[in-house]
Amino acid sequence: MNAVEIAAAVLLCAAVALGLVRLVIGPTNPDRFVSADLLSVVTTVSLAGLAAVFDSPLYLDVAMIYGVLSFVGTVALARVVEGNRS
Amino acid sequence: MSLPPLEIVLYAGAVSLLIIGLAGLVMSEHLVRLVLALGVAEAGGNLLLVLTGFRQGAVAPILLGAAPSGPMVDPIPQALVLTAIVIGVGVQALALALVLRVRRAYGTVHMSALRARLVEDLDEAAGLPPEGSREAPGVERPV
Amino acid sequence: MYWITVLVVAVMVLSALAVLLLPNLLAAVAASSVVSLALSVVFVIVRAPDVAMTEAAVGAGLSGVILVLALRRLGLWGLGDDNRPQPERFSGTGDDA
Amino acid sequence: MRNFTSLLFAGGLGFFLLVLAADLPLGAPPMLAGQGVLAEGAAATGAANLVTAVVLAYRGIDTLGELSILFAAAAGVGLVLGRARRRPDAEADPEGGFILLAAADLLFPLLVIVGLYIVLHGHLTPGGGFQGGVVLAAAFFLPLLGRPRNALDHAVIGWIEGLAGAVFVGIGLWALAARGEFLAPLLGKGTLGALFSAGTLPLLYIAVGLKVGAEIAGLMSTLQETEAAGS
Repeated sequence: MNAVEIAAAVLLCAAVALGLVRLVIGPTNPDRFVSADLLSVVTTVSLAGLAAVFDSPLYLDVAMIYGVLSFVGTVALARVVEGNRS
Repeated sequence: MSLPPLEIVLYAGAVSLLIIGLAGLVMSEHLVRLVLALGVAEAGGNLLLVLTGFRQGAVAPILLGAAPSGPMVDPIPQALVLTAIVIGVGVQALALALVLRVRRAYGTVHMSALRARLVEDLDEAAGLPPEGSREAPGVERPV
Repeated sequence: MYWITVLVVAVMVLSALAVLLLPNLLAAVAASSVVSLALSVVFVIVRAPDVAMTEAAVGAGLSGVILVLALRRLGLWGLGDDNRPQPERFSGTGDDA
Repeated sequence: MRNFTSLLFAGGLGFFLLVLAADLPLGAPPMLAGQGVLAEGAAATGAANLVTAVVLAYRGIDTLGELSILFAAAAGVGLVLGRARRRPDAEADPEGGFILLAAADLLFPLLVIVGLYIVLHGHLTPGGGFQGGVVLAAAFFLPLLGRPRNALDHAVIGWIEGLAGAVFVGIGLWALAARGEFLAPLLGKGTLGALFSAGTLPLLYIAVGLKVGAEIAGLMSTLQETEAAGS
């Protein structure tokens, strides 16, 4: 790993830590869902970063699937919260 | 202080997932949380299986170009886990459907209330007077 | 690479604990999706891209959707901190929620 | 008390597993079967993705069994929940907002393309029928989240599912007739890494993808429809 990758890893770790704090202490449910969504975006980026670290394009497919499907999961959660409120 | 090798870290993570899941299976009070705990335990088991084929410095078992560059990890546990994950979703969906059905039949999804109701039903089926289970709910009744 | 692995495993185990300990069931579902997301990164680290992709598809999209639909149908919203009692449609229970 | 014994049980099991870890050959070379697959799998099946080679060529009949388990689970969900009983006076969910509707319309073709790519390249890159099937199911389920009044046609889903299963078994029987083994690889191997290679494996994976996608879409649709009717 070179310096750029290490810097990216440190930043991503910080993002994960902050998201995890919000997931656990989040006072309301929407806070937790937003933090889960944030964590899935961070995961997508870190999967792409792992593909760069491993120097192999194979892992990019995983990041693509994650990025596309996390939207569906988040939308389902959001719809449920919305339906609960109305 | 020497750090544990990478395999031990991963193995410890898998084992702790398995333990957390099993503890949740035994201790959870709500049926949906039981299903969640089952998923966690299943994730630990899957990771454990994949770890048996892992070794450091190996590449993924997918050929890019002609010759593989260096050693590869074992593809057979990966193939096993691939099917196990998909089956896990089916099991989870079926378990949730059963939880919904239990809710429809008994009106509750809490373990203790459900257990009391089941004991009452068993008593009624066995022709025992229902007072016993109400007065001493903790006592095991002969089934 | 070593410390990244340690961090991802730690996130995975912590959110698995959160699945069991969070009082709110919807929050537990969110935590379980975080478990499977960290697990997918771990699968990439152990060089299993196929399994990682399956776990990503299942954990990100499918499992959460199924759990949330079932929870919505159960109607057991509160279950803990922000509890709001639901009208009980079943007779003779009273022990619920 | 019960929690205490449970924790004791869990802790004991954890200790047992950790002790077991001390003797595990972690990081050792693969088992003999794995070594064999790594050495000869690509030449024997023509698939660049050795996991696909194991799933469809070496353990094809296991995959068939797994498909039947998934079918049983989906059928069990339908059976346990009963048919969708949408009362005419039932108050349906409101439609999604503009963002959800627009995103669903925009993402639908993208999801279908990604799913088909994952299914079709299952023998070359990571992915395959299971993952692609899940993506396809999500593609067809996403519009339902935005417009809850619409519903998937369960008859069409059943036809797709049955047809895909029949294709899978049919390819297996064809191999039985031609080569004397159920689900033996057929057709030319092609060049390693080309899209049209690996004989019947891509066809099998397309069947798996359609079947898994139809089953999971039907499953989610069942859960959502009956939910709208109230429990």
